[in-house]
Order: sequence, then structure tokens, then C-alpha cells
Amino acid sequence: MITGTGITKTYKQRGNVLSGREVKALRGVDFSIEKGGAVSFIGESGCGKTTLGRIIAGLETHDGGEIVIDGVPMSSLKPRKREPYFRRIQLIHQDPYSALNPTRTVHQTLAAPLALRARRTGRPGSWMDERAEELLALVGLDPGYVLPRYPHQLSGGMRQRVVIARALTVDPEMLVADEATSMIDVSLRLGILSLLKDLRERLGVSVLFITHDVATARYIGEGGDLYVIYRGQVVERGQVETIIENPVHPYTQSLLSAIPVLHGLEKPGEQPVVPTAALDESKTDDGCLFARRCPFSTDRCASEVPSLAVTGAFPQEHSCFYPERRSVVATPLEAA
Amino acid sequence: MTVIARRLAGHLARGLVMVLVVTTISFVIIRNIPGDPIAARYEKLIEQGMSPDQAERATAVLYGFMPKGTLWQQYVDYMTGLFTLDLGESLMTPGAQVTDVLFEATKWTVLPVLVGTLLSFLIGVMMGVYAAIKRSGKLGDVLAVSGSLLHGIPQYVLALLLGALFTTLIPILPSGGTADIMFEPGFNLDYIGSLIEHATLPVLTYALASYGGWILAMKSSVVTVLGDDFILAAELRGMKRGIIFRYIARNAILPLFTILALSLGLLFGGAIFIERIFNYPGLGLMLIDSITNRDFALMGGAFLLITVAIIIANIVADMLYTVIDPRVRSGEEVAR
Amino acid sequence: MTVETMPKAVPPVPSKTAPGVRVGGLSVVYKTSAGELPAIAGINLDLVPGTITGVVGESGSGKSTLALSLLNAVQPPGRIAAGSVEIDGLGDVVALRGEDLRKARGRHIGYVFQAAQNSLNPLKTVGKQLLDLGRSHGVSDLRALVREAKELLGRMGMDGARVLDSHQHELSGGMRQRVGIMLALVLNAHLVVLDEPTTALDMITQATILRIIREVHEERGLTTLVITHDLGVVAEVADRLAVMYGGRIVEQGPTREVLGGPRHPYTRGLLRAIPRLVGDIDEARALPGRPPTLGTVPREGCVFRERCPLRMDVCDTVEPLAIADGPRIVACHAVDAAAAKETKA
Amino acid sequence: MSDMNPAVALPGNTRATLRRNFWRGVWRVLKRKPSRMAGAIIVLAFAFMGVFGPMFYPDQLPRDDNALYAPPSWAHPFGTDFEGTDVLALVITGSQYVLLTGLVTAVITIVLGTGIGLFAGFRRGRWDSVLMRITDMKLTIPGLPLLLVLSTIWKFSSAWEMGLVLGLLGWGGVARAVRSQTLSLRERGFIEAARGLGLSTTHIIGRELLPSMAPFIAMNMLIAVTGAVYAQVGLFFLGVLPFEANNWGVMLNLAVFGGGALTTTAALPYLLAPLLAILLLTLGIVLVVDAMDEIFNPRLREE
Amino acid sequence: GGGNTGNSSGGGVYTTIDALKPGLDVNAPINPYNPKGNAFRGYNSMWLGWTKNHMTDPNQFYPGIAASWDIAPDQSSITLKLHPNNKWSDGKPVTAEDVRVSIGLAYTQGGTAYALDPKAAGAASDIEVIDPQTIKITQAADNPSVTFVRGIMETIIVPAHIWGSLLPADFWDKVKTARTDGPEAEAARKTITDLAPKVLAFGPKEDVSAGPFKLERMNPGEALLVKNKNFYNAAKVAPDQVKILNYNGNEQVWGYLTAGKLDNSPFTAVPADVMKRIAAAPGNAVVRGYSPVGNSLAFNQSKKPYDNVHVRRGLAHLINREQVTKVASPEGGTASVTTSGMHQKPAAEWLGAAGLNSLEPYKGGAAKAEEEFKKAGLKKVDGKWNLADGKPWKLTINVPAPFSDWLAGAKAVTSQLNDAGVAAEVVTTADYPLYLEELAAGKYDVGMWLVALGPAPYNIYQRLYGTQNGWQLLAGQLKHVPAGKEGNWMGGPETIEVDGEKINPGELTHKLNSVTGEEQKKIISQLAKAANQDLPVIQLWDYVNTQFVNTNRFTGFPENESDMLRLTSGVWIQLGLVKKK
Ligand SMILES: Nc1ncnc2c1ncn2[C@@H]1O[C@H](COP(=O)(O)OP(=O)(O)OP(=O)(O)O)[C@@H](O)[C@H]1O
Ligand SMILES: Nc1ncnc2c1ncn2[C@@H]1O[C@H](COP(=O)(O)OP(=O)(O)OP(=O)(O)O)[C@@H](O)[C@H]1O
Ligand SMILES: [Mg+2]
Ligand SMILES: [Mg+2]
Repeated sequence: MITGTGITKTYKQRGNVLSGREVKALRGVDFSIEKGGAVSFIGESGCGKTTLGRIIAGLETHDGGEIVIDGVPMSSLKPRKREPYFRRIQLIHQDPYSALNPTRTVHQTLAAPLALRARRTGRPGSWMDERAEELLALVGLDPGYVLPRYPHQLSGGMRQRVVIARALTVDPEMLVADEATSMIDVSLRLGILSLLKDLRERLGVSVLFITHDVATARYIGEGGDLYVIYRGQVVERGQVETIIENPVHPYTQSLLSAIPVLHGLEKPGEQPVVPTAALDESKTDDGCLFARRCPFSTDRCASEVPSLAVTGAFPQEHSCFYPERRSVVATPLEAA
Repeated sequence: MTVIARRLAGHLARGLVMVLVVTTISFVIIRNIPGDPIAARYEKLIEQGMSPDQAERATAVLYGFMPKGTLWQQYVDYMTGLFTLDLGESLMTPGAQVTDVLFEATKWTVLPVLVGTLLSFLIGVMMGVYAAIKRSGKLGDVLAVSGSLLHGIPQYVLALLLGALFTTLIPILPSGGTADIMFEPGFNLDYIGSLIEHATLPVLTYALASYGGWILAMKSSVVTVLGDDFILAAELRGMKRGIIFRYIARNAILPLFTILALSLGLLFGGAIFIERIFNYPGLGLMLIDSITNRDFALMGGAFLLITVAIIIANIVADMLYTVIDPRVRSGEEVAR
Repeated sequence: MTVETMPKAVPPVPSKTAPGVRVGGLSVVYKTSAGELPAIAGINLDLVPGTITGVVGESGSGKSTLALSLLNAVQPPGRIAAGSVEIDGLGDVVALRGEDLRKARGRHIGYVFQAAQNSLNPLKTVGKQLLDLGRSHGVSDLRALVREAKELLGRMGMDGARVLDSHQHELSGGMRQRVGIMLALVLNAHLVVLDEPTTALDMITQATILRIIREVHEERGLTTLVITHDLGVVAEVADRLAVMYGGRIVEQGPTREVLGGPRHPYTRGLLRAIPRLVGDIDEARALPGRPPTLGTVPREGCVFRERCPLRMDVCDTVEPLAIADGPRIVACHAVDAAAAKETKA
Repeated sequence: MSDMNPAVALPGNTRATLRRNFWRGVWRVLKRKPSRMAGAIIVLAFAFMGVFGPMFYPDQLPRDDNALYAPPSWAHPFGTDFEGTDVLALVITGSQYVLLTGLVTAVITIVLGTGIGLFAGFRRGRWDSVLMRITDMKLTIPGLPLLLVLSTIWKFSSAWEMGLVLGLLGWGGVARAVRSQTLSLRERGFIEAARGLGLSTTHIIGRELLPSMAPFIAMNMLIAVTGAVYAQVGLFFLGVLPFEANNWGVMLNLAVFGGGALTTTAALPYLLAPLLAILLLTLGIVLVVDAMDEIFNPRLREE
Repeated sequence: GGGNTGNSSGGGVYTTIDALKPGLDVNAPINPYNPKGNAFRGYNSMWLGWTKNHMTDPNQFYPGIAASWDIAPDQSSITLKLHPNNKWSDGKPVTAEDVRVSIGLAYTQGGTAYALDPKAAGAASDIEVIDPQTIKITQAADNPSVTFVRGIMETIIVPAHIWGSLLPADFWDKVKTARTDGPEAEAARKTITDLAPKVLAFGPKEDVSAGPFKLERMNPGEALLVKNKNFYNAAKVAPDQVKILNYNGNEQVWGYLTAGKLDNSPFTAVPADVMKRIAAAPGNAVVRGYSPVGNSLAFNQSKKPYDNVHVRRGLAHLINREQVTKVASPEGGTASVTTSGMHQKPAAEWLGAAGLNSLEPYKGGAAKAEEEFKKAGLKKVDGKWNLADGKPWKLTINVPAPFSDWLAGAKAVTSQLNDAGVAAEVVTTADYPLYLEELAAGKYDVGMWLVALGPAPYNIYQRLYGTQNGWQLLAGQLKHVPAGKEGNWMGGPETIEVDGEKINPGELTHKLNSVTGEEQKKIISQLAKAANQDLPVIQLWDYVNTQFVNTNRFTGFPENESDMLRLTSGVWIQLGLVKKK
């Protein structure tokens, strides 16, 4: 449904011409998301996940590469014409607190896009109210309670559901959930996650899930693809389960090693990978971007640029010269 | 250091353009003021008992001091003069260089403005801290409301009230003039005493008029800083009250320096009412005079001076921020 | 870099310096437009000297309030309404006032701030703030203090000299957090309270910080309280675990035991609500309902009953007592009933 | 418009209800502090005075040749002016011009300032820099001196004209502030979401952005009213604007420069009456401004 | 701490203001030609002689630089004798050469008697230094004028040794050439007038004065002058120092006066209550004298309905001048008894009681006004007067905003008119220059206008029948321009019928310049009648030269009605009138 090739994005720090500082947020990312499919992006903070998500949702322009939606290359369209394509891709913000206008009731929030739709399709006004209630029910809210309320009168989880309901008003084909649960109470998180999962299954909406928590990616993107992003590059790509079980890129491995172990329920993996240095974006690197932090790097890594490909016996694509299977993931203790 | 230098260079370049544009605008406006200064002068002489033809001849000479040529030519002359800091000669005081007249008037504006503003700044800032600390108490309320009120009251109302109080009801202060001429100017007690006596009302008015603003600004700034986590953190580390107070004060006062610089720049042009009411011979009075006398060169000079003061104040404010705030110094964009 | 150290199976021997802490019947109320409402109520919690105790709870459950209470630093409009916080060598902190209290903070109790990102004065270098700290506590040998700080920072994998010379904005989130830990420890405090030490950090940095906490704790012989909303974080570092809900501690006990066999329905629900990397995805279940806020916490009865699958009539009226069973303490009528049945059986 | 935002059939959710709730909220906010109530009453009283004040007096105010600069009395609470006209009557009948100017100025200031600020902040990029350069320029030109000069070119014979000019000179600060607010609001999720949903720019600006800025705009509006009142009264006081016996500024001018209010006490009431009117208006507005934030923020309003 | 009682011994400090230079300017040169120059008339700036404030004869003087003067009976020349022992403050003697150089400078500035135009009336044609103390000036014969003598006597005298260098060597030849015809003369005139700005801007480093005082120092608020020991009459100059205070508005003078600071203050408009307070200050006294100036309401007769004399007369009947004066200028004016173009006092002298009584006093009130308005075809509807064509009539009086007495007066007039059913309002103009420009451009229907500016009768009537009303003097020839053109904003008729005789008031006014005696009297009587009947203006009040003196420190001030009152107190002092108490 949507594919991207070689997406690059460079931010120029604002300021005057003389002091422009550049941040390479994306360095040539390829992706493709099927209709009704699920894809997850994971990576460290600042690796460009959000940027990519926003580009996909049409909220940000990219400066290199091409995005193709339903076979139509976006670069061939004038910005105004792109809008209907991107409208089918809705972004769910990380922060449900700022994603809703505090001065508008839930009803007003939902009514605006519904009214637009009703007008376009010539539906009667009453359809909107029905639809609003329908959508709220769909996301598991009680319309009677929620509709007349202002966002501040709702809990974080309720708000996030309203945000999702609002995204659904335009019958999107894809939801981009950018850390959609990270600001929600732990006990409510799963509710949102399963709602998204549910929507995918019931409505056939594809979901792009952006997170730094591999476990949620696994939960929601069951059977889908996982993209591991590092400094604006995809370093490993493949089926979620495959990667979690058999990560081959040291970066992926260090991400997985960093997941806290529920001692008492699980035992840690035997070969955890810990980066040898902290992320420092100001350093420009030749060769493999991860080389400087990689415990296994060689001279080759520092000079030669690896490409994302399937090599060796591993099913997933990765960009490591020395792919190797390591046991980094915690395993459940045998049920006592 | 380079950040500072680069910023300064940018500011200066932009400032220069601004000066040129504003000067051009004010030039066009000023030169289009209707009214013949020489005819007015003529009427004045007539009133003073000069015979009409004598008055006519006496005023005819003044035409020599009127700007010559087409408007465009006058503009070219004016601008070329500007680059050599030659603002021309005053029309009403032929022979007096505009720069000299401006300098003399500026002295008398800057003196009370500086003293008044600094005084109110000091007191306002202190009371602002107090109002912030006691913000939930009665006294805090009183301070805040009186601050808003003083801030809201126009200067001339204060000036008139103070004038009525100290020159009519309890006539203890002189209104008008700078110092008693009988005292030899210089560093002697008599002269300085007289200087202070004459400046008291203008200074008091400036101080009162701006005091409200300072108390409000400082209060809100302190309240913001008090809410900042690092203050609580310092407290939780058991830092001494004095040190914490300094943390609060330094962080809170930072944005105020910017306002201080800006307000000093603005006061060059804002002293008109006070100077008119107290007959204090500063720029404001001079400006009114130059307008009623259609002294084009002087008016232009005054506009230029005020504009430059505002621009410089802006630059100083920004540079001050750059120097004081380490975040800006290192080239980071800080939301203000 | 060293490979992750695993928590030892046996809690370390309590060092001589590590103080014990006994929180007894602690209640804190906040003044709101609806009157004074309790943010925490009747908390009993013992910190065993030399151990790391983890407190988990959702947003608004009163974790920070509890942490601040340990320093008698609840901010207005809140106040400690009842209870005591006994700290070895200090006595009841709740009774401390003025200079005594100030000196206790920092010297005896190190506090690492929830938003460590912002716990530094933006206008001063870390070094200058360190000196301020030293002066505040009458440290005569400031040189030694700086040396100590550098060593601590070095210990945490940073270039001490450079860090001390930096302003807050020149440090990354993880570095700031480490500076926060350094400032909490540099005066040799042996009770350290960390409020959400890793919340805004990404996975890899979080792992690093957690490791540092563990290492420093052991090396310096501390009593540590780690507060977080992330069960994973406590599980990773804590010896003992306390679960908070609606201003109460509903369950506590040794981490492994609690995670391995949660008893309180909330703990169980919470554990089930966390998606795991391994195992059956479909086992994960969301907890119904939503956490209470200050205004919606039930005034009487069990605070969790609205969301509880084991709700009984008694839950509506009687607040369950915290019943100890060996090292484990649970406050739940249903668990009590089950235990009673078990003992009967 | 109704098809955009239908008067929804949902019970308790009609626009009328919303409006009713809003006013109830406003009432609550005002009631919370007696000072706000006082402020609101003062402002309403001034509004009443501006609208109906002149109706209580004949077109030609009565004069008394034998009571020039009469001291305060029951008949003349603030004495009389140089012509023996009651000063209170002058203040009351004069309020219309002053307040109308203030209102016109405020509306123009806000419309222009908000418009330009919104446009610049919303469009960003080139438009932004051009508009902000212009705004900077505008802010750099000294306002009062410019007004003094303009008053020789222009005759501000009606409140509308006066308000227009003051408005044209006053939008700079508001534009700057609105722009920076817009820039920050733009980054908020809900604006982005609205764009993502394909909602029209009109909707985004009118329904999403503006209401969020309402307290700020309302506050500025009130402040602009006072600012305009001050500016024009000041200009009249300096004597550069057309004569109007009951204009507050003219009264100040005549009291000081004609009646010697700063020299003797006879004209003092004549001076103090308009001064007190200005002070009271300021006080009222200051007290009301305090409530703006709460009035427009549903969260604070309904607490 | 005021300086009045300050560090003065002996003569003490005399404090005053200079009404001729309200805003002191520290940057101004010490230059009497400069409008703001720091040369104060009578103190450190001298004329040849000081004109007396005589009601009918402008050619009476007190000695200045000249000790005495001989005027040829036909006024064809004047011979001046200087004070024998007069010296400049730097010790150099004051000589005829100083006078000659000063006259040269006056040529560049275009003083009355020093017109370069050969056709100009009353110009000096020859300057002859007879001896160091004597100088003779002869009037050009082709166009003699009665203004010649006054023009000479009012010459400002500056020291030749300081100012002489401003005049080029061939200056006097150029003057001779300039007074002829042809291109060469044109060039010479240009050379001379080109000197004007230089003279105006010239600023000696230090004050060299031949007056009783010399400027010591100044600041923006005050100027300090000290006694010139070399002054011819120094022995009789009472004060040691003179302090001249700056002022920007009358209210400041009121402040000085109520504080008892000023030993003398020239005419300042004062509100009644301020007057009381001034009078209450110890030592303060009021001296009143004659001032020729009057204030009036002037019409633009190109505008309807003011073209109709009946409308103007009706208005004159309606306006209660006493009430207006009481509101506008209670202390500094007296209501005009009638409107004749002249101040009441000289009018009585020129016209005699009979002549005065024959003038219409315009005191008919509403009844008379109604009659006149009806004659003009105005219609009264619902108590409001409408124009002849039925349109509403709104009378707008324009005044410059800074003149508060005019404003109050105009307001009082409109109030009266409104009461009588004539809709009237006051409109102000931001400042005086603008007012004058708009007035001259014919933008106003009715405006305030100063009339009766003496001292010569010619000067008086020029305000009514001069440029503003269409009569222009070009190269000695009088011509009349139509209404609305070239500054003719009054737009009155070119001829007026007076006593059955058509007169041309402009021509008559011009004639006043050269005629004397009975003929002069006759013309004035004709003009007074013309002004009274035709009413180009309605006179409202005559100014009274109200001065304040304080007798705490000095005495010997001029009495009420003294002919010295229009001279600065510097002149009183130099003539030895003022005495230390
Ligand atoms: N508007 C912007 N201007 C400048 N730089 C930006 C901007 N937005 C993002 N960046 C930079 O681009 C890089 C990628 O940012 P992005 O927000 O996509 O990361 P992320 O993977 O979503 O991180 P996180 O997990 O913290 O949300 C970062 O270095 C960030 O600083
Ligand atoms: N200043 C305050 N005024 C009123 N109520 C407060 C205040 N501070 C905290 N509370 C309330 O007290 C309760 C506990 O707050 P606390 O900050 O301890 O929670 P927390 O568990 O630390 O939450 P988080 O995970 O969000 O940090 C919350 O319901 C909160 O709303
Ligand atoms: Mg992100
Ligand atoms: Mg917390």
C-alpha cells in the first residue's frame, strides 16, 4: 500500500545562515507496508523513528527518496493533490494530552472531521452523531459519558481512545502509532495495544507501530515486519518473531539486552550485548554507523559501509559484516 | 565566543538596514508635515510688537535654513549627511548643530530615565521576589494588584498626580528646569543637590510608572523558577537557603535583563509626557518643540536617535542574553 | 565494559553504615478545592539496611509523595498528616525542622530527582553546583569533595573533569541522571532515594543507569529506595518490591517471590498487562477500569475494588489490613480469605 | 455554518447548552474572588456609561457664569470647569468618545495583530520572515512621537478615525506574541491531527487555534482598550488633537495649562475627575484581566 | 533652594523671564539676530533706542546705544549721538563704527530701514560716520515713510571688533549697487542676502555686551547674566546679576510667580484663581498697561453665509463679549467695547468721544441678531437657525490647540451661539504653524485672529486690510488679489461704502505709512467705521499688558499705564529705574 525508497531527511537547526547545524535524521530508509499489515519501527531515542512516522503520515516533508502510495509516486503530485492520499494514513500521537484540543469537547473534536465527510459524501447531519457514537463504542468508550466532556475530564487511556476514534473518522487505511502507549498508565497500556490490534483485525487497518519497546512491537505487530533503526538507517529488518528470537545485528542485540528482566519470572539471556560507548550523534562516522559502539567491530567496520541485505543463513535483512546469533533475550523460568 | 560575534554581526547588519528603512519612513512623514514654521515665527514676532514688514524681513532670513530642492534631493542630502553623522542644522536655532542639540537633550532624558528605571528595577525586583514568595497570602495579593495597577496607569496620570501633590498641595519640589543656575556646575554639593531636587519628580514618576511592570515580571519569573525542578532538587540536596535564593534570583532575573535593556531603549521616546508636565528639558520636550516649530532636521534627528536607541537596546538585550545564559552562548536555541 | 551483573540470589550482608528506615502509618494530604485529600494513607514500609527496595505504582498512586516524605519534603499544598519516618542515625524525620532537616538532606539522605533532566541549575556548571553543595554542608575540604565527585563520575563511566566543567544543557539525559546520582552520593549519604531514575531515558541508557545503581549500591553499602512505574525496572534492580495503588501499599515482599507468585489481584493484573518478549502473547490481558486519582480514590473500603475480579462485599466498607506472611505482606480481603481457607484445609 | 457544526441532537450537548455552561463558568470564575467581581462591575459600569451616559444630559451642557472653577459641592461633585459646566457631566458624556476609540483600537489591534501573527506563525517560512521583519520595523518606529507628527497631518475628528490610527500603530506587539503562540501551538498534537484529518485551514485557525489563544487575545484586547484610552487621552492632553470640551484629555489639558491645576487648587477637581476615571477604568480592567485565563480555559473554569 | 537669596551681595540677583525667548536653548549662539540666540533684549543685547509705548506716536524713544538723536523735521535723516563713555564689556569703546557695522549686518538681515529693494519705503540710503560718537543716516528720497525713524532706532548694535569680519571688504559698495536697478544690482543683492545665514548662525565664544549685563553661563532651565561694569549707566544698574528663567508653558510662569520667585514677569495669561494665589505671595504686585493687541473672530467671507454682512452683524450682536472675556482672559483682557479694528484706548485718542460713539456697539442681543439674520435670509426652524437654502447652519470656530485662552474664548462663544440657536462648535488645530497655513489656505470659515497690532496705525489696520484680505505690496505698488488667492483668506470686498462714500480700505491703510497729522486721523476714522460696519472680524477682547513685579528685593518698577511696560525690564534697569530695596 505504501512504500518508501531511500528516504532521507536532514534537519537544519534554525538560526541564521552562518550558524546552520545539520542533523541527519534519516539516511536513506526503505520500507513497505501492506494493506492490513503491521509494521514496527524500533530504535534508540533520536534514531529517527518519529521523523519517519511523520513523513509517512504526510506531516513532514522528506528531502530525498520517494514515497509511493497505491502505486502513485508522491513526488509526481502537487502538494495539494497529495493530501487525499495521506489522509488515509492517520497518526496517533504519543501524547494524548496535547493531541486533543483542551478547549473542545469530545463531541466537537469528532464532529469536525465527520462534518467534513458528511458534506463530501452528502450524508445527513444525523449520520455524524450516529457515527461518533459508533466510533466511540468501537474504541471501547461510553459515548454518553464521553461526548460532552472536555479532554481534561478524561483519563489518559480514555483520551488516547478518543484520539484513535478521531483518526478513525476518516476511515483510514493505516494508523501510525508513535509511542502511542508510552504516556499511558501501565495497567491501561495493554488496552490501547489490544485495541489497535483489534482494529487491524476487524477493520483491516494496517498499523505502523513506533516504539522503543520490543515487547509491545511483538504484541501488536504479530506476524508483521520489524524495522530496527539506528541513526536514521535500518540496520535489521524482518519478521518480528524472527528478529526477537534470532537477532543478528549487534545493535539489535544490545537493544534486546537492555530490556529489564523480570527476575523471578525470567532468566536473562546468556550473551547480553552492551554497547561500548554512549550514543553521540555529533560524531560523523565512515563505515558502519554502529562501529564505534560495537563490541565486535573490526577495522573493516570502521571503513566499509555495510548494506542492508539477507546474508548467511539468516532469514532477515541486516547490515552487519559479521552477523551472528547471540542469546540476548531473557527466557521464562520453567513454571515452578 | 564565535557564537557571540556571529550573532552580533547579524544583529548589526539587520539593525543598520532597519535604521535606514525607519529613517526613510520618518523622513517622508516628517517632510510632509503641513504648516509653515516661518509664518508661525512671523506671527510670533508680530505679537511681540515687531512691525509687520520688519517681522517679514527677519523671518525671510530663515528660509536659508529650510531644506532645499525636491523631496528626493532633500532625501539624498539627508542620507549622505547621515553617513558622516551630520544631521544638519536646527531651523529654530540656526547655527546649532542638530547633533549638539540632541546630545544636550539626551543628557537630560538619560539622567532621570536611568536613575528612575534602575531604582524601580531594584525595588520592583525585590518586591517581585517577595510577592512571589507570599503569593498565596494577602500581602502578595496586595503587591500583585498594586503592581498591575501601577503598571496599567499611564505615565501622565502619575505625573499629574505627583505634580498636583508636590507642586500644588504641598509645594516642596520645583517643577521645571535642571538645576539652579546660581550654582557653578560641577562636583559641588550645592549643584548636585539642586540637580537632584529638580530631577526628583521626573525620576519619581519614571520609577513609579515602571515599578509595577518590574514587580509583575519578577513575580511571574520567580514563580516560574520556583516551579522548576532544580530548585526543589537543590532543596532536597540540603542546600543552604541563601544559595537556593541565589539560584532562584539569578534564573528569575535573567529574562528581566532583556526587558530592562528594551525598556531603557523605549524610554528615549516615551519620556514625552513626563518632560512636558514637569518641563524637564529632555528629548521629549525637544521633540514637541521641534514639531511645533517644524524643525525638520531636529525632528529627523530625534526620530533617528529614538530608533537607534530601540535597535541598540534590542541588540543589547539579545547579546546580554547570549552572554549571561550559557545555553544561548553555546549556540543552542532556547525558547523564551 | 563489563557484562551486566545479576542480582545476587541472597541479599547482601547489611553493611554497618547502611541505615534502616521504618515508615509507620504515614499519611500525606493535599489541599484541593474539594478539601484535604489523602495522596498516601497509612503507609507502613521498612527499608532493610543495605537492600534496594523498589516501589512500583501507576501515575498518581503516590510514589513521589512517599519519596518526598522520606525527606520530610512534601511540597505545599501537601503536608504530612500522620505517621513517622524513622531513619537510623536520624530519628523521626517527620519531626525534624529547620537546619537539622536541611543538614539531613543531602548528607544522610541522597535524593535523585524524578526529572533528573531538570534537577540542575541551568546557569551553573556542575562543578560550581557541587561546590555550593559542599559549602551548604560545611565541607571544609572542597578539593577532596571534587576528587570524590570525579571518582564517582568516573565510576559511572564518565569523564569527571569534563562533566564538572559542563552546564546542564551540555549533558545528555543519561549523563544528567548520573550527575544526579553523583550529587546524591558525594556527601556520603547512605540512604538514597531514586524517584523514577530512568523514566525519560531510552532502553540502552536505562540499562546502563540501572546497572550503575546496583553497582554503586553494593560498593558503598547503601540503603536504596527506587521508585518507578515500570515493573521491569524494579524487577531488574530491587531486592524487595512494594506495589502501590491509590496511595496504599497493596503488596510487598522479595522481588522474585512477588513476581514469581503475585498474590494481590492488582499485582497479578499488572503483571499480566505487560506484554513480554517471550511466551504466549495472548496471555496478556488489560486491567479493566482505570486507576483512581486523588479525587476518585474511595473514601472507605478497598481502593482497588472497582477493578478487582475478586471483589467481595466486605471490600466496599472495610479497608483491608496489610497481613504479613513471612517476608511477604499483602492487603487484600480475598487473599486473606483464601489463606484462611488454605489454613483451614 | 450549521452543517459544519450541527446543533447536535445529543442531550445536554447543544451549542446553547455549551454557551450556557460557559456563562455559568464565567460566573463561577468571577465569584471565586471578590476583586474580580468588582473589576467586572467597574468595566460594565464604564460600558454602561459609554453607551447611555450622554442620554442623561442635554446636548448643550448647562453653564454657570457665576461658578467658574467652582469647588466640589453636592450639585457639582467634581466642581465646574472654566465655563462653569459640571465636571462630572463632562466626564460622563465624554466617556463615549474615549471608550469607543478604545474599543475600535482594540478591535483593530487584535484583528490585525492576531491576523498577522497567525498568518506568519501558521505559514512560517518566507511569509513569516517578511511579516516579522515588518513587525520589527513597526515596533522600532517610536509610537508616541509618530502620533504627535501624525496629528499634525491628520485630524482625528471621529472616534473611528482615532481608533483606526491607534489600531494601525498598535498591532505590532500582539502580532509578535500571537505568532510565537501560534508557532508553539502548531507543534501541538491537536493542530497536527486536524491537518492530518484534512480539516480546512479556516477550521484549524478558527476552531482550534483561536480558542486556545482566547485568554491571551481577550487579555490583550482589554489591555489594548486601556492602551488606546491612554494614548488618545494623552494626545488630547498634549493638546495636539481636536478640541472637545468633554474629552478627558482636553479636560486634563485645560485643567493644567488653562486652569493652573498644578499651580493652584481651584482647578484641581477638574484635573482629578478625568484622572480618577482613568484610574478606575485601569483598576477595573486589571482586575478583570486576572480572570481571563480561567474564563477561557475550560479546565480552570469548571473546577 | 532658590538662588534669589543666594550668594549675592550688594545689588543682588534679579530674576525674570524673557517673554521674547520662552525656550532657552543652551546650544543657541550668543547672537541677537538668531531667533533663539542667547542675547536678551535690554540686558545683553542693545538697540540704538527703545521705542516708547505711546498710543499714537510710534516715534518716541528712550536712549539705548544712542544717547540722543536729531530727526530732520521731514524725517529725511537722523543723526545719532552715542554715549560718550560707553564701553563694551571687554573694555573696547562703543563707537559709530560699531553702529555702522551693525547697520551692515542689518542689511543682510533685511531690517525695516535697511531694505535693499530700491523701491522699498522708508529705507536708509546713506550712512555717514561723522565722528566716533556721531553717525548720520539719511532716508532714500524716492519713497519716504514715517516708519524710517523707528526702523533706524530699532537697529541691533553688536561690537564691530567681533562681528566686523562677517562683512566682506567691498560690502558697502555692494550695498550701493544693490540699491540700484539692473542685473548687477540683482547680483549684489544676492551676495548680501547670502550672508544672512552666516550672520544668523554666527556665535562668538563669549558674550561681548554693551548692555547693562553680560551672559555668564546657562543651563537648559536658566541663564545667568552678570553686570557689565563698562556700561555707560553702570552706576545706576541695581542688580549685580540677572537670572532669566526658562519656560515652556504659561503654567510654569504661574509656578514661579506663586512662589514669589520673579522680580518681574512680562505679560502672561493667568487664570483667576492663579491670580489670587500670585497676589497672595508676599511682595507680588500687578502692573497693568496698554497693549495694542486685540483678539477677534475673523471670517472667511468666501464661505457662505459669512459673505453676508448681516450674518456677521447678527453674530456680533449675539456674542456677549464680557462673558467671553471673563471665561477666556479675565485678568489679561478687557472686553472690546465695540469692534473698530483698534484697541479701545488708541481708538479713543484717534477718534475722540464723538467718533467712538458713532460706532455701532453691537449690543443688541438676540432681538437684533434675529433682525440681521432675517435680513440675510436665514431661517429659524425649531429654534435653530438654518441657511437661506434651508440647509442646517453649523458655525465652526477654528483655534490652534496650544492657545488655551483662545480655546476657552471660542468655546464660550460657541456656547452662547448654541444657546441662541446657532449651532456652533470649536475645532482645534494641532499647532500654530498648521493653523496659520490652513487659515491662509482658506480652509476655515471662522477663526481666531489677532488684530490691532500697533504701535503705528498702519500696523494696526494692516491686520484687517493687508495680505490676508487681498492687498499686497509688490515693488512699492499696491494691488488687490481676488479672494482665495495668494493668502487672501478673509475675502472681503475691495471697496466698502462708508458714509455714502466708496473707500478702498487697503489703499487707505497703505497710505497711513506716509501721511501724518490730520490726514492720518481722517483715514483712521474712515477705516474704523469701515471695520465697524463691514465686520471683517468681530473683536472680542483687548489684551491688557498685565505684568507682575515683586517688590521684596527691588523697587522702582514702572507704574500702571507706564509707556515703559512694553519694554523688557532690562531696559528699566539700564535706564536706572529699578532700585535695590
Ligand atoms: N524539527 C526538528 N528540528 C531539528 N531536528 C529535529 C527535528 N525533529 C527531529 N530532529 C532530530 O532528528 C533526529 C531524529 O528525531 P526523531 O524525533 O525522529 O527521533 P525518535 O527516534 O522519534 O526519538 P525518540 O525515541 O526520542 O522519540 C533527532 O536527532 C532529533 O534531534
Ligand atoms: N501539589 C499537589 N496538589 C494537589 N494534588 C497533588 C499535588 N501533588 C500531587 N498531588 C496528587 O497526589 C497524588 C499522588 O501524587 P504523586 O506525585 O505522589 O504520584 P506519583 O505516583 O509520583 O505519580 P507519577 O507517576 O505521575 O509521578 C496524585 O493523585 C496527585 O494528583
Ligand atoms: Mg519519537
Ligand atoms: Mg512521581
